[in-house]
Amino acid sequence: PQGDTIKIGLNYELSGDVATYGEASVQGIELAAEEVNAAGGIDGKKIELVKYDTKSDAAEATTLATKLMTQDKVITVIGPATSGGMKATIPVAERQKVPVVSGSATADDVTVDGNGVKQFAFRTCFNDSFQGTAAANYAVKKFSAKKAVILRDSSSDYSKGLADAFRETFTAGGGEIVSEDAYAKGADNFNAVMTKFKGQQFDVIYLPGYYTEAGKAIKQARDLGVTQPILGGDGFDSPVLAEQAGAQLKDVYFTNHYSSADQDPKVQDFIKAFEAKYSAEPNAFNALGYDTLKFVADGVSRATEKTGEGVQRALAETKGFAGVTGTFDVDENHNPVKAVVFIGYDKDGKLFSEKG
Amino acid sequence: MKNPLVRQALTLWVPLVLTYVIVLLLVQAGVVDAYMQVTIATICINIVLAVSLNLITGFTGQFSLGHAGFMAIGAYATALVTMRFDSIVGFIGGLLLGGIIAALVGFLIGLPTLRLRGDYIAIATLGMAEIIRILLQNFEFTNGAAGLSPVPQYMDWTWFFVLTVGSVMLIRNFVRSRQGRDAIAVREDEIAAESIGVNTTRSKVLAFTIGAFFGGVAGGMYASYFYVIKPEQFGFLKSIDILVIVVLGGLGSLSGSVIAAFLLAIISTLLQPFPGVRMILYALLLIVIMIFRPQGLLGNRELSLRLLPGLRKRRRDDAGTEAA
Amino acid sequence: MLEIKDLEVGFGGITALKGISLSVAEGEIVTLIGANGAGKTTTLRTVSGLVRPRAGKILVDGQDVTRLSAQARVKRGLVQVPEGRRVFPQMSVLENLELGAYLRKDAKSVASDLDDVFARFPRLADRRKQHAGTLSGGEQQMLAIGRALMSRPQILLLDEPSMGLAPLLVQEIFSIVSEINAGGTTVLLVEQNANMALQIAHRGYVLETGKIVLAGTAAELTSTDEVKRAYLGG
Amino acid sequence: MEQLAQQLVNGLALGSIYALIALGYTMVYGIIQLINFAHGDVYMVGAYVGYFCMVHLNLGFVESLVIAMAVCTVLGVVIERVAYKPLRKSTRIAVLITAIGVSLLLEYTMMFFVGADTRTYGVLPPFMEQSFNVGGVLITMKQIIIIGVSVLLMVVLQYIVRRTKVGKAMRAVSQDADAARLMGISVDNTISFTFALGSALAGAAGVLVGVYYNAINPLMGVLPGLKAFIAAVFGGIGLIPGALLGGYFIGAAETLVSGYWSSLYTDAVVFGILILVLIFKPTGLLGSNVREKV
Amino acid sequence: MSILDVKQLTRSFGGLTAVSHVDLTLDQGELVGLIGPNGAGKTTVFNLLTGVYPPSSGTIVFSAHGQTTSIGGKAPYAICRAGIGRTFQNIRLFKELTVLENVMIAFQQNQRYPLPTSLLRLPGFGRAEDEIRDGARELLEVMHLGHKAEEYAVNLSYGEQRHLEIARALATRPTLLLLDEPAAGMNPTETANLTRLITQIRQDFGLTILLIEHDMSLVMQICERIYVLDHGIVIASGTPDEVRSDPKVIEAYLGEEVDHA
Ligand SMILES: Nc1ncnc2c1ncn2[C@@H]1O[C@H](COP(=O)(O)OP(=O)(O)OP(=O)(O)O)[C@@H](O)[C@H]1O
Ligand SMILES: Nc1ncnc2c1ncn2[C@@H]1O[C@H](COP(=O)(O)OP(=O)(O)OP(=O)(O)O)[C@@H](O)[C@H]1O
Ligand SMILES: [Mg+2]
Ligand SMILES: [Mg+2]
Repeated sequence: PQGDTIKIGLNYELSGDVATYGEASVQGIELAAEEVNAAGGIDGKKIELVKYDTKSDAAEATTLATKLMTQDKVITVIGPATSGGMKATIPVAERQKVPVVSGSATADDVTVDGNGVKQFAFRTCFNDSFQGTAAANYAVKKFSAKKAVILRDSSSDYSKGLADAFRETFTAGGGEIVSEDAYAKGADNFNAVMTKFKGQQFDVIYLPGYYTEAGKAIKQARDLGVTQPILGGDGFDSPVLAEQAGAQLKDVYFTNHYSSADQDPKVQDFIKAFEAKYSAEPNAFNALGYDTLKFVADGVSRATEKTGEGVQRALAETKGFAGVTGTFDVDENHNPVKAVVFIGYDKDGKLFSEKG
Repeated sequence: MKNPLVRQALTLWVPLVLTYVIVLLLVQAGVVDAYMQVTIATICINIVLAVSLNLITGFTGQFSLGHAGFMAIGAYATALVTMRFDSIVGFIGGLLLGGIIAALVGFLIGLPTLRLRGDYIAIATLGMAEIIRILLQNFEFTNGAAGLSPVPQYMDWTWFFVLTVGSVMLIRNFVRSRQGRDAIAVREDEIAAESIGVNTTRSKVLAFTIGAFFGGVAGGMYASYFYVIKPEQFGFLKSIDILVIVVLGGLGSLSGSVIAAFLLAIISTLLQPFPGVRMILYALLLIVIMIFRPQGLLGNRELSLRLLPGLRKRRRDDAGTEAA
Repeated sequence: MLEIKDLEVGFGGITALKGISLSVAEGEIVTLIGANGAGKTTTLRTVSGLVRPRAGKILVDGQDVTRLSAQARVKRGLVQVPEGRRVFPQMSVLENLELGAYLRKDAKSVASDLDDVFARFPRLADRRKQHAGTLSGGEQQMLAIGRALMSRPQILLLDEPSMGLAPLLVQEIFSIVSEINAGGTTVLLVEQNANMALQIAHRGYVLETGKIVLAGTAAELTSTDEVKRAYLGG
Repeated sequence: MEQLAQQLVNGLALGSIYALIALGYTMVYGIIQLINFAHGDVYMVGAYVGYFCMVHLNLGFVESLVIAMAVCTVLGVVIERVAYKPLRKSTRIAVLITAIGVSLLLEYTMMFFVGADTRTYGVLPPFMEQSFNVGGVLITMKQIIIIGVSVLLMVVLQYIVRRTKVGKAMRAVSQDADAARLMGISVDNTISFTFALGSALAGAAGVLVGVYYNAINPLMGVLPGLKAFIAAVFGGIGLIPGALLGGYFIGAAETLVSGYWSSLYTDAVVFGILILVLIFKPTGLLGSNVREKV
Repeated sequence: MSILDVKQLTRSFGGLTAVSHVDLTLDQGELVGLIGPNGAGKTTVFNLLTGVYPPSSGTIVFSAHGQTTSIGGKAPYAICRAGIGRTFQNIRLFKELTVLENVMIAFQQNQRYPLPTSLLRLPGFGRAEDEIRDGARELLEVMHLGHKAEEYAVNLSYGEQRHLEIARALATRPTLLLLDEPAAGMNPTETANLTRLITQIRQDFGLTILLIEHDMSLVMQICERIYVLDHGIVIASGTPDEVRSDPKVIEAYLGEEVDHA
């Protein structure tokens, strides 16, 4: 694509079920794009974002990815936020030879499946089994957990992926899953299931879900007197979690890409810039969106040929990209190689973080 | 124009074949680009969905809020079969199987619930669709919330054309036949229909089953074209989307459903550049259209070359002279 | 008392009333007769405000009420007993009657009117707690009339009060209407049963496809050949 | 045993919320036979008004509740006048589609202004965070408030509909609008009043839920709206006691299925029961089961 | 030979017994009236005969074409196919359909062709449809509605709608026709025309007719026998003259002076 701007497509869930994730990702992306443009753009060309709403519908994601690539002629498409939406755009990307990049499509088989690596698909987040495994190991190491219960989000493949990996690792290490249950997205009431858990013997709760429900679940669990440690994934990373759970946010831990307490100037600058623009603390989707745009911009600037294929080659060769959510290389499966961070609120509700 | 066969050829077959050939050529010449192809695919799927729901709700008068359930069954059946037997035979088999299972479920659900009246059927069908979705979300073989992907893509313009036109024609033939008139009688007055010998339960179940079959076929078309299916795509809001097309086109008007499917695609395209407010605009449009055109675009009339403006009487059904 | 001037009413493409004029003087019973679909019901519904006219005027005591809502006309004493009785089926007889007095604030006189209605229709008194929907046709007709009386009408508009009633009740209903009229209420009566209607009415109009084709005293109309042939079965 | 009692308390609180929303559904349905899909969204707006009052204006719980009810009352009336009234003479399904339009409009207008993300009511006054241990069963102050306020509002409602003049007018309009006009009843005002009442209840439910779960978002009305509608149908739509019964039944059923089986199937079981009930009692539990008189 | 034999027919709604131990027989070709005060249970008898409600107790036996059917508990459509047609007190037409379609739907119940023929327009479809259409048209002519064939039912005048209901009932090819207040809402002149029409179709179609009516001029003129119902009980039966002078009937139903008999 020629012209005086570099067009990047945003194909996100801005309405419907998972609008929260799409909207948050776009906030991060738009902030990053502003920064890149303020710094002179890429080779003197400004980034121009072309943004569409998938309505949280996979077919619409396909339609819009096609539109972005064929009619708007963008050089790369960012989004959708969910794995299902992302998967729906990958065949289009392969056909049109334009890369698609997601900051939050975490399912294991997004970038690689039985048929090999999806050449034009990238992501900047680690995958589900990575987090689930890390959480299981943490549970064993930190709490000497032998028995765990799992409460997952039945409508989310992310949650299922984390739960599956956790279960596998935990039981392989001799642990036992004594009970497992699931809620549907948007659930408000966890009293029933927590009352049920309360009547059982276990050491930790694994709650791989998003903060929207997790905050309520944590609060209701603690209100009912369920005192075991609660573990989660990067879906917990939002100020809303603390707001919802309030004073009951105790003994809660989750795997994440970075810690907002990290004194690395990159992280602190990002948090400051985000708060300045949106007057709210960033969450994981914000940070990942931010990194994804920077990651794409980096690829575009390194690409010798400013085409989809050129960008694809550059992205695949990314080494040592330093983002807010960690410094990483892109591996042969187009996954970022990142370190995991554990964020915790201890028994008194004090925040801490440790490297995994 | 006197000979009905000639007239039918001129007004029906010639335009259809021309449409097919022209679009085919345009696709090959690259004038119809990939995006327009996706849009056409969406329109075709929506036409089949809307026309089949119209049979149930518009013609037979059974208010169904569960059409997405049938669509889901068709989509999953097609996906599972073609993922295992990745061939054209597998695809056709999957599509048929999807339709048949959907029809079977429609039949089994319809038998007891169609005794209900009005809004109670709406809620029962809604419940059925939700149960189907929840089961798909929790079964192992459907891969839970993650859904199935990639489904081999067999749908192309030819298939879309054949399946869409075929579905519309079959449903049109149905509503313009003895069985169809029985169904319409049920809609108009169930007690009167029974009193003149119409087996109303049979009529309702038949319409419901046929509608479910084509709902399933539409699901199969969807799965095979969009290669990713997840349970959440077939939720309550999808059923509502289909209902919106049907009502917008006019309950009891097949051509209305077809036109509305196009119209909604156009509206959707026009709104795409405004992601922040598109849903607000869409909602406003919906309200305004309903206030100014509550009976839908065509009411219960059919669009035809003979429907001249100002002509109040509906065009007579020429079914009797149409024997093939 | 009631005056209708050049009233025109249409529904979509149909013109139901093509400019009719008629008047009812205080204390009169005036009957409107005509074949099915002539526009009798439409006339009454327009007078009571349920239907908006395309053109024309409706005057009550010389005042124009054409633009008033139905409920405002009830306040002016213009009360209709609708075709097909239209009682509130899920409410008791008593509640139906109380609704008749919906706009009245004077609890005392309402209570005494209620007693009057029950005195006039003892059968309703027996069934005061029964749901109106389960009453027989004749009882419902009595209830509908009683309900209208509860609003102290100046002008009572009656639409086919004898429709579907047993012969015994038909006679009863007509004598009730005469009585009510004798008590000072002006009545505009629509009837298919033209024989009976003309027996109790002072004057009458004949409506044919939305137009008044004949008018006169009851006696004149009864002896007109056309009327005999078309409406009296003679 | 203790666990069962605990689950029943949980179910009662949940059921109260469904019942409050279901009442609005049922009243509107009763009077104009409309499944008012926007009702769940009025509840959402109520939750946001409460949020605004409590978090940004620092008002107390009761004041916020009253303000939210007032705002929702106005909103309900405006919706009815602008979107539904022009369709009085149209088919019911056309009004239904309009209602869906209004529902989307409320959701996305709200999202446009406040974003899609969850908001929280923040720190509540300490008295609301209390909880009581009654023989091993934990009852929170919030549960008591929810159940108490719901029951109170329902009693008030039942009084209005059964005993007052305007309540009688509501029933008259619902049974025969034209005949009601002939009694001097203003049908439009009565319908507006019904919407006002139903919306006020939805607004109250919104604030109660905001306090109870401490989380609100622009799409929060969709699911409870649907559940409340089911509750209303379950009990017999158009009937006030039916809405109550349905609300409590669904609350209890959900809680028990989650508590003793699996949350995975909660909704499926609820829908399954619903379908069964309808098959054997086609007009809901309290609905009268007669065939149309011909 | 009796074609309808009703024994001890009873139906209650909640506490109310609308029809109580009714015995009733109809002979082939008779024209019989069913009269009685409002709420006596006349329409309910029709609803029981046509399966709209199942009886609480009692038997209904219907014999036509050499076949004897027990009606109790059968679905309305099956009863119709056995040969009982009816009209409704509150007109129930298919309002949004044309006059012709109204009759065609009734007519086609005896002119059945299979689903594949409909869906695929197999040979035979056109002929079958033509037969249905022509048959329906003929009946419209009989009922003086031929010129309104393409009109929507809802646009017909009240009297025409009543005629159409009869045409539609005739199209089911009944042996027994039940008419529920066919003259309600008609003026005396219109009633007289209808009276002629009823006797004519009875003759032309070889019908047995049971008729509910409050218009005594019609009933007394054409009915050969009359049953009088009150509070669900048959209080009298016999020829018009017998019934007219029965003091019980006068007291419960007719009133003292029957002016236009
Ligand atoms: N709401 C309406 N919509 C359309 N047409 C109507 C409506 N109401 C009445 N009409 C038409 O207006 C004409 C007059 O009808 P109206 O009911 O006033 O007749 P009527 O004299 O009362 O007859 P009947 O003796 O049958 O009661 C008829 O052609 C009727 O079909
Ligand atoms: N579905 C029903 N539910 C309850 N009661 C009913 C039902 N159908 C009829 N009834 C009652 O049964 C009694 C007989 O009614 P029916 O309609 O048979 O009377 P009818 O003799 O036809 O009177 P009319 O001459 O007024 O039409 C009435 O009291 C009526 O209210
Ligand atoms: Mg009339
Ligand atoms: Mg009757």
